[in-house]
Formats: sequence, C-alpha cells, structure tokens
Amino acid sequence: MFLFDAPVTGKRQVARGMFVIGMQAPEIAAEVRAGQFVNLGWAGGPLLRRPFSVYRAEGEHIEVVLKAVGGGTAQLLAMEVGDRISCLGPLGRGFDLSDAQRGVVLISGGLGVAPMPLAARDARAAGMLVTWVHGARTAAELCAETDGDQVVWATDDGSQGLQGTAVAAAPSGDFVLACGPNRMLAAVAERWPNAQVAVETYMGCGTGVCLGCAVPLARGGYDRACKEGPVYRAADVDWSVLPSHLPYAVSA
Amino acid sequence: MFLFDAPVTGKRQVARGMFVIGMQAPEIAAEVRAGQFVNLGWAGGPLLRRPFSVYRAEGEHIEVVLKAVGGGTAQLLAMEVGDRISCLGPLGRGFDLSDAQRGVVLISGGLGVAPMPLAARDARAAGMLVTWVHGARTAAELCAETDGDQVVWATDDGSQGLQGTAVAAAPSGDFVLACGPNRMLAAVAERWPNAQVAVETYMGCGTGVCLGCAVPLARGGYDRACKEGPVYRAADVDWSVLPSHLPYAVSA
Amino acid sequence: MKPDLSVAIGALALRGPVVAASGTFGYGTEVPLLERRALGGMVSKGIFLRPREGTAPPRIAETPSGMLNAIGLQGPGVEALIRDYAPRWAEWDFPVLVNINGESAAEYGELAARLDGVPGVAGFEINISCPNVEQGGLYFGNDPRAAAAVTEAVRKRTKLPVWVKLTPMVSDIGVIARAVEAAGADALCAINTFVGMSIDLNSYKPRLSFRTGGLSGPAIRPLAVHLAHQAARAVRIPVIGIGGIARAEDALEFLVAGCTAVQVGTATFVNPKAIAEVHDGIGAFLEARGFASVADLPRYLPCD
Amino acid sequence: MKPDLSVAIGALALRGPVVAASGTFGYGTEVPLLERRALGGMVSKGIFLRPREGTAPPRIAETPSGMLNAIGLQGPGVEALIRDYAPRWAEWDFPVLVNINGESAAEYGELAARLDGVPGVAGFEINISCPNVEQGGLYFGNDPRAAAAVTEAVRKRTKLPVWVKLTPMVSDIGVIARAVEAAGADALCAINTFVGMSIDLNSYKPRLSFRTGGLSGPAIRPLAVHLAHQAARAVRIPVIGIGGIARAEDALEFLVAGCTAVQVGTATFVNPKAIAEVHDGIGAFLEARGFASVADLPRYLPCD
Ligand SMILES: Cc1cc2nc3c(=O)[nH]c(=O)nc-3n(C[C@H](O)[C@H](O)[C@H](O)COP(=O)(O)OP(=O)(O)OC[C@H]3O[C@@H](n4cnc5c(N)ncnc54)[C@H](O)[C@@H]3O)c2cc1C
Ligand SMILES: Cc1cc2nc3c(=O)[nH]c(=O)nc-3n(C[C@H](O)[C@H](O)[C@H](O)COP(=O)(O)OP(=O)(O)OC[C@H]3O[C@@H](n4cnc5c(N)ncnc54)[C@H](O)[C@@H]3O)c2cc1C
Ligand SMILES: Cc1cc2nc3c(=O)[nH]c(=O)nc-3n(C[C@H](O)[C@H](O)[C@H](O)COP(=O)(O)O)c2cc1C
Ligand SMILES: Cc1cc2nc3c(=O)[nH]c(=O)nc-3n(C[C@H](O)[C@H](O)[C@H](O)COP(=O)(O)O)c2cc1C
Ligand code: FES
Ligand code: FES
Repeated sequence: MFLFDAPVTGKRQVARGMFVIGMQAPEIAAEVRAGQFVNLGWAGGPLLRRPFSVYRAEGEHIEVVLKAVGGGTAQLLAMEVGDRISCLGPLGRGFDLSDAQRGVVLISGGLGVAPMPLAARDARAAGMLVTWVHGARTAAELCAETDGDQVVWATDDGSQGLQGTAVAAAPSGDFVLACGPNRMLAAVAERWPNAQVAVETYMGCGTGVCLGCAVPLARGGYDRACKEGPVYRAADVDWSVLPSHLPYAVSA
Repeated sequence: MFLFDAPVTGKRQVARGMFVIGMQAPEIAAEVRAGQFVNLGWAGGPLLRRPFSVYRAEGEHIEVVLKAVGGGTAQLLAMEVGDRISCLGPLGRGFDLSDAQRGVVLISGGLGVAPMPLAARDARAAGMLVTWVHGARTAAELCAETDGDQVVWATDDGSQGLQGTAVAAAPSGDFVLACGPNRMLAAVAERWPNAQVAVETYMGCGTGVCLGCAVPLARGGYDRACKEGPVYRAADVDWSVLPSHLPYAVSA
Repeated sequence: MKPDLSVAIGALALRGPVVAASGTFGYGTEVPLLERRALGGMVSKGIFLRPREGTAPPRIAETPSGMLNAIGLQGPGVEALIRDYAPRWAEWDFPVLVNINGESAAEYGELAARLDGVPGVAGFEINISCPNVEQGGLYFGNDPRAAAAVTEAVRKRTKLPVWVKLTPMVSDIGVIARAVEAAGADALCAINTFVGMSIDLNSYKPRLSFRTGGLSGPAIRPLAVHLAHQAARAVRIPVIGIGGIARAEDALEFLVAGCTAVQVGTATFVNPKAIAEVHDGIGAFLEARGFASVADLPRYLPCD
Repeated sequence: MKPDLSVAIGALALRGPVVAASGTFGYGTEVPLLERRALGGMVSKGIFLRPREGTAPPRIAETPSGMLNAIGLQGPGVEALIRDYAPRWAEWDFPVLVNINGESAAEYGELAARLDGVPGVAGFEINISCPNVEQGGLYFGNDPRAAAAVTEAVRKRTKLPVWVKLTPMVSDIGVIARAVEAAGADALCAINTFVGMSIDLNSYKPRLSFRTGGLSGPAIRPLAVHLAHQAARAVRIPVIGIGGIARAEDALEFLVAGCTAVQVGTATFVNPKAIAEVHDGIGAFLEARGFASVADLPRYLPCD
C-alpha cells in the first residue's frame, strides 16, 4: 500500500461522458492486480476519498475510468495535466486467475469496464482466450476501448449489438469475471454462481479499519469490500441485503 | 448591489507576494466608489465569502489586490484566466470626498493600499493634490503601483524611504484617508481624529443582515462594517474594543 | 402543471415552504437581491423588550462547513421595531413573525402583548434556545417545564400564531416538543444553533469574545434533520425544519423527514439568492417526480 | 531542543499526546502506512462479550465536512480479541486500550474482568455513548447514575486505567463528567459521535439502513472543543479531546481548551498518515513557540 501525490498525465474520452484519467504512480503501477482499486483524494474535494478500479497500468502510469456522476467525479474530470491527486493503493483483493483454463468471459456493464483491461491483459498473459461482453444503455455509452479475442456488445435500446443486458448477451463459459451495478452482478450470480464479481459499496477508509464497506455474505455476517473484496465469488454474496443501487451508481 | 459570476481576466504581481486580480464585472465597475468592497465566493472555497476592497475599476473591469494569507486567498491566487468568481457588490460606504479641499493625504499600510487607487483617482478628478504615504515591512513588500503627486515611502527596516510606520512618515494634512491593520488605524485616530479610515472585521454576510461585522463606536453600541462602514471617522471608533489583529490580518 | 408550493402552518397559510430564519435576514429590509416572490414568510431578528448592544467583536468564526456566531441578540428593542419596521412589514405580501426573547416567562408574555395587534406582525417565534445570552436562552430550552411556562405566557397574550424554536442541546427533543405542544404552541421550529467553541492559537483564547457561539451552516444539517424528525414524530403540530439548508435537496430532506416547512439561515449570507433557489428547486423536484403539491411528498415518519 | 511530547493520563504515561480513536483504527493491524512512532496509544474497535454482526449496509453516508456511521459495533467478541489481537498488542511499544461495550453495567464489568491481566491490554475505554446500538449505548451516557454505575462496575474488576467516553448528546456534560469521576474513572474521553440522519431522495428513506448514525469529522470540531472544555472545567482527572481533529492546529485547540491528550478518528480514513502529521505538527508548534513540553502549553480554563 502506497500513499503519494500523483500528477495527472492525461485524459481521453472513451464513451459519451466517460473519460480515462492517467496518473504517474510508479509504485502502484508495478504492483496493482486486476480488480484492485486506488482511493483518491484531492485538495478542495469531498471529505472522504473516492475509490476507483485501476483501469490500466503501464510503466510508471496508472489509469482510472470515470463519468461525472456527482460532485467528486465532476471535480476529478476538471483536473488538468500536472494537477496532483493523492493516491492510496493498490487496495483490495483483485480477480484470481490461477484456476482459469482455456478461456475467460469478462462481463462489464457501463462503468463496470473499469477493472477489465487489466483482467484481459493478465488472462492473455496466462495464455487464455478472452471473450468480453460489454453492455450499456445505448451505443454512444459503450466504452470504445473494449477489446478481446471476441467482443460482444449489448445495449438496452438495441442501438449496437444485442438488445438487452450484458448478462443475457454473454455466451456460456466456465470462468466468468464481472463488474457493473450490483443489480447486474446479482443476475450474474444466478447464472454463474462461481463467477468472480467486483462489487460496489460506500467506503469510509479503503484500508479495512472502519467497517463501513460491509458486504453481506450468504453464509451470514459481513466482509469488508476494501479488504476481503471488492472481488467475491458471486454465490458468496447475499444480494438481497447488499444495496442494489447507490446514489452514485451508474446503470449498465 | 449585484451578484454574478465574474470571469477572471488577469493577474499581475505588485509586490513580494502581493497580486492584483482582474475580473469582468461591468455593473460593479460602473457603480463602485473608493472604499467600497466586493464579497467574493467560489466553488470549492470556504463557506463564507471573503471581502475585498475594489482596487481599480475601469470600463467593464474591476481589480482586487491580495496576498495569500490563508486558505481562501491562496485559492483565489491559484485561479486562472477564465475561472469564475461569484461577485457580490459593490458593498459598504466608501470614502466621502465631498468635504475635501486642496489636497488629500492617503496613508496605506501593507495591503491597506487596496482602496487607494480609486481614492486617488476620485481625488484627482475633484482637482485635489494627492500625497500618498505607503508603508510596509521592507522595500520588497511595498506596492509598486503606489502613485500620487507626492509619494512617501516608509519601511519598518528602513530599506526604502523613511524608517518607521506610514503614520509616522505622513506629513501633516487636513484631509486624511487611511487603510491598513486596525492597529495602524488606531494610531491614525490619535493624530487625525477626523481622518476617514477603512477598518477590517470578519464578515458573515457583507449585506447587513448578520450583525457579525460589529464595529464598536466611541459613543457606545455597534455599527456594521459592511453597511455603515467600512469607512469611519477615525475618532468615532472605539479602538480599544475593535480587535487589533485578525488571524488573517497582514501587518504593514 | 406547476406544483402547488403552498403549505399551512396551523391557521397560517404560507405561499411557499421556505421561510427566512431569524437573525439571518435582518428585518427584511437589508438584502435587495432576494426575489421576494419566493419567500413563504420571514422571521425577524430576535428582539427583547429593551434595546440590547450585543457582544463585543469578534462575533463570528468560520469552521468546517459552518460558522459560530455570538451576536448576543443585538437589537433596538420592541418600541423601535414597532416604529421602524412593522409598518413596512404591513405592506408586504408574506407574513413576518417576530422572534421574541426574554429573561423570564413574564418578559416573553409582555413582549407578545405589546406586539399583538401591531399591523405587520403576523405571529411569534419564541426563542427559548439562543446560546448567546447570559440569562434565559438555553435554560428555558432545556427544561420542559420552563419551556412550557414561556409558551403559555405568550399563548395567553395573543391569538396570533405562536411558533416555538427548540434548542438542539438536549438528550431528548421529544420531551420538550410535547411539553411545548401541550402549552399551546401552533408549531415547532427545529432547530437553533449548537453551542461550539473555537480557539485562537495566537492568543490561546477563544476566537469569539463571548467565548462560545452557536454553530450553524451545512455542518449541522445531519444533526438538524435528525432532531426535526424526532420532533415531528413526537407531536401533532407542524414542525419547521432548520439547519444547514443551502439547496433544494437539503430542504427536501427535512420535508421528507416529517417537516411541514423549512427555514433558511446561514445560506443567505453565502448566497443572497439562496431562498429563491431553494424555493424554485423544490418546485422543480416536485414537478420532476410528478407530485402536485408539497403535501404529496412522501413522508418518512415510522411509528415505532 | 526538541520539545517533550509525552503526557501522563493518570498513572499511564504516553510518549505522545495523540491516540488513535476507537473504531477508526481497527485492531491496529490494518493500516501499514502510519508511522507507529507517532502513536501515543491506541483504542481498539468497540467490543462486546459476544460476537456481533453489525448493521446492514449502507453503513456510512457522507455529509458536509463529516460522515455518519452506523457500524453497529460489529466485532468478533472478547474471546477472539484475546486470541487474535492481544498477543500482537503485547509486542507493541505503545499502550492499547480496549473500548468496551455492554447492555448492562454487569456486562461491562464482566468484560473488564475477562480482559484484566491479558497481556497486551493496557486499559479500558468504557463506551457509554455509542449511538448505534439498540440497547445500552446512549442510555448510559445520558443518565449520570447509569454512567456512574457502569464506571463502578468496571472499576471494581480492574486496576488498569479506566477511561470513560462521553456522549455529546446531553444538555450539561459537566454533570455526567463529575458522576463518572466520582465513580472512579481515571480519565474522560470527550466526545463520541452526535446522532444524525440523512435522507435519500430516491427512496424517501434514511440513507443508512440503521436510519440514524453517528456524525464525526471536522464538522463537529467546534462542538467537540466546547464539550471537552466543559468537561475539563468540571473535573480534576485528565480529559482526552476527540472530534474532527485532522491537523496539528485542531489538536492544539483541544489541548489549549484544557485537554491532556487527543484522539484522532475520521481523519485517519482520509489520510492514513494523519496521526503522524498531527503528532509532528504539535512538536513543531511547541518548538516554534518556545515551549519545552506539552505541559507548558498555555491552557484556557477560566474558573467562572
Ligand atoms: C471498489 C470500487 C471501485 C470503483 N471504481 C470505480 C471506477 O473505476 N470508476 C468510477 O467511475 N467509479 C468507481 N467507483 C465508484 C466511485 O467511487 C463513485 O463514482 C464515486 O464515489 C462517486 O463519487 P462522486 O463524488 O462523484 O459522487 P457524489 O456526488 O459525491 O456522491 C453521490 C452520493 O453518494 C454519496 N457518497 C459518495 N461516496 C460516499 C462514501 N464513501 N460514503 C458515503 N456516501 C458516499 C455522496 O454523499 C452522495 O450522496 C468504485 C467504487 C468502488 C467501491
Ligand atoms: C471590508 C474589507 C475589505 C478587505 N479588503 C481586502 C483586500 O483588498 N485585500 C486583501 O487581501 N484582504 C482584504 N480583506 C481581508 C480579506 O477578506 C481576508 O484576507 C480574507 O478574509 C482572509 O481570507 P483567507 O481565506 O485567505 O484566510 P483564512 O485562512 O480562511 O482565514 C484566516 C482565519 O480567519 C478566519 N476567517 C476568515 N474569514 C472569516 C469570516 N468571515 N468570519 C470568521 N472568520 C473568518 C478563518 O476561519 C481563519 O481562522 C478585507 C476585509 C474587509 C473586511
Ligand atoms: C448570525 C446569526 C444570528 C442568529 N440570530 C438568531 C436570533 O436572533 N434568533 C433565533 O432564534 N435564531 C437566530 N439564529 C439561528 C438561525 O435562525 C438558525 O436557527 C440557525 O442558524 C440554523 O440554521 P442555518 O444553518 O440555516 O443557519 C441566528 C443564526 C446566525 C447564523
Ligand atoms: C466508523 C466509525 C466507527 C466508530 N466506532 C467506535 C467504537 O466502536 N467505539 C467508540 O467508542 N467510538 C467509535 N467511534 C467514534 C470515534 O472513536 C470518535 O469518537 C468520533 O468519530 C469523533 O472523532 P473524529 O471526528 O476524529 O472521527 C467510531 C467512529 C467512526 C467514524
Ligand atoms: S472502507 Fe473502511 S473497512 Fe472498508
Ligand atoms: S457582515 Fe453581516 S452584517 Fe455586516
């Protein structure tokens, strides 16, 4: 876990309203695994840090992807090259690819693309075939950087790819990694109990001390999304107790 | 009184750490009188607005002069051209030049230069000779834009002009306008009971509703710096009750 | 169709749910910018029978998302208020309530009697909760019997609406709320400021000359929503929510939590158009969600 | 010369005045970044005799300069604490106090008895002020007799230092402070969180599943400074100030207001190095002002 001020190195648009921000964060770039996150804070920002999955990591740089869904994300998107963001990470437990075999199916809804480029990179490095199913409300909101041996698109309005949810559009597969609104992940859990899903909760600290990020478990009790998670075996989460919608959640 | 978002149009340095910020604020520029102030607020800034004397007003533009003495002023100085500042003003009662005769003596300590360029302008327009006595701790902190028919410098360390305070350096005169730390104005009151002085207080609203900007009066009771002030006849203020130093006050 | 923003506080009809809070709007004559059409009503700066000088400066200190104030109820006294301000209020198209203060129940009663019937005075807000006076103030607000006694003293002297403004500095606001309701209040205002202190590290003394001050502003909003909600659950009379409201969403939190109307205070200092923006924002919210009136807004008032 | 930062809380010597607050530092094993040298001590997450699941999510909500939490004292119970954490604490070079909780005075006493003598447990912080449990919690904190009874029950079972953590939700904190002092507390901790509520305008219900939560963070600092100051004026035992401390200046406000030490909570979430920065900043301040030790800092404790 590292903590330092990372300078912003760039910003690019990848879908309507969706942007990738790059930061110079060598220590984190070297260590981060797919599904882990960084907790970002900045001068003049909200009291609490905001967690973001690491989207890409290369050389000295990491990237995060975001939309302006509230005050904090709007401020982040207003940053300019050279501005500094306090970066705490890498945090949490990422996807576990050690049991994977020939191929992996990535399912991402909306901003749920966030952890997938790293997941795709690691899966390919392990010699796997990557099928990436990406869904959004409409064609313009699909992330342009979705990439894999096979890409399947899904839109609510049918404007690109299959009409319907990413979960419905996904081919069958043994090894599924998914990220998106908790509502979508609950649907993943129905179809693939063994899928690995990255959940979303409010976080107070991101470091395991506040117990604010409680994830209700199917076996009873709570885990910490920031420590034991944010990646869970889909069937291990009690989806009926996990809030299906946070005020800032962005629908698929 | 106007309220609008004014774009920043420029910034220049006038002494060590002292900067002038220009804003496009046509309505205020047209109405403001010497000694009046604007109450500035901005996104991500402190809760309360910050009062600043209008330094210059020309055409569509007004200027304020400041140093980074705390969080708010530091943020203001970090603004770039095009950034917007919410501008409420003009506020308060400025200097009254109607009784002036041949000449006027302006005495400014440190940031107390703020209302003086407008005062000098109006005095000249009224055909008066302007003597401007400006003091600071050291030469580098003297405002470079001090200007008058006669300019007298004073520095605590004697590095430019007379060694000592601006008040001590001032020639005698019938018509004195002064601005600077309240401590300095108390000294002005000793020497020129009839001087007009612009005082500094904390302000909650700047519009006369909160009674937070209380100025203790020699005759008893309190006035509002933002409404009846900030300009007072020096002898009318009870200097023993007015705080001589606010945490953000900048010494001469 | 534009939603209906009017609300009723007992017999008093307000054209909108947003009222200017006492001490943050002067006597209604100072701020020229506010669009008056948005004002449901106004509560004047707290007044005593006699003129009061108020406390020495510094009177305010800024804190994270809030401010402390110790104005000390500076004011011209009731006679000057009747002479200088009430006549102007009489011409306005929204009700002005007078925030009344005293050092004994009898003084509150006297003030009400003096103001009752004065054209321009539409009702009273009894301040039993000001933290910035040496006597009275908080004492009445903490003690259900004292609070009831003050309320009764006023109730007896006027038929005009009587609102009682509660202090947050209690362990159970419901007890005071019920006592004041039983004593004849028409509505409760929840809440006044919280007592706070800030230390100046140069002088090693409090920043405020009065030592302590009342905390207001967004910082207190979650506490105020909770207290207003508790008050609303405790009584049948309307509750007017106060504390840290700066935007329509903030006001809506109080309304959903069981309040009938709200007051906006500190936000007016920051933004002289705050009341108008809150008023308009509530209208826009109701319209967007398909509610025809403020009364249609869902209320969260569980019974357990 | 570097100033001496050590302070004494009764018989317990701390190498620095900054202590990690309960519930914001886990069991001391989670945050690797903090420079341990800066820790005067640590209070562990609140524990009950038996394991507790805690409340359903959402458990936190952000507010202006603050946050609400309703964790519900999730914890593994005292036996797991003794097994999993105390042995590690025994190796550390700063004292760890256990924040103890119960539903009756007897339960608090039992917890103290069970933990007394366990290596690694340096003392107790009695939590009579948690707003997030259905029974106990606030009830004990509001009532001087109940607060004293809990304190006595613990005092009887241990010779270790006993700190009592007060609730801010009272009209006069001095009354509780004196009751608890008389019952044998070694120090007071002022304060725990304030009860607050925040409404979700999509569901028209509270944001927190527990409905209410405890407000912490910079928003409450001026209230906390005032309450800690009031407590310090009421008793002779040391008071440890808590509430919204994020920088050295904030801690210094509490120290000048009469506190002997401070605890840092929410700030650690925002900045895992907050405690180290506060500690170092206090040292730098003392040095700059020419004070040789924390004890030399001027205190503002008027007698009237
Ligand atoms: C593990 C993880 C990974 C994430 N990765 C991404 C990502 O890659 N890209 C992305 O865009 N988003 C991601 N998010 C979500 C991201 O953190 C939110 O979009 C962001 O917090 C919203 O912030 P905002 O300031 O824009 O919204 P705000 O407007 O500040 O928040 C909206 C509402 O949510 C509340 N809120 C926000 N944060 C908290 C909190 N911590 N505690 C309590 N209430 C809170 C606010 O008070 C407000 O009511 C991730 C979240 C988690 C948990
Ligand atoms: C009429 C008038 C005209 C002024 N003109 C100028 C000018 O031309 N140029 C100039 O540089 N300065 C001027 N000032 C002072 C200017 O407003 C302050 O420098 C500024 O408020 C300091 O702000 P800051 O945010 O940098 O300091 P901060 O760091 O925010 O403030 C320092 C301390 O003061 C407290 N504080 C600040 N404002 C308030 C408040 N309103 N109420 C209570 N506490 C407060 C803060 O909480 C903090 O403790 C003027 C003041 C007045 C009253
Ligand atoms: C400067 C100031 C003066 C106040 N004066 C009074 C007063 O005279 N009488 C009163 O009942 N409340 C007074 N209040 C309290 C407000 O009416 C209101 O209850 C409180 O500020 C909380 O609301 P806010 O957070 O919207 O400001 C005053 C508040 C402030 C900030
Ligand atoms: C998430 C969270 C959990 C807490 N848990 C406890 C607890 O278990 N026991 C306790 O006495 N106080 C608990 N507190 C209160 C803190 O110890 C502290 O008193 C309070 O947060 C105010 O300090 P702060 O503003 O520095 O956070 C908790 C606070 C937070 C934010
Ligand atoms: S966010 Fe604090 S424990 Fe997970
Ligand atoms: S600043 Fe509010 S009355 Fe002057």
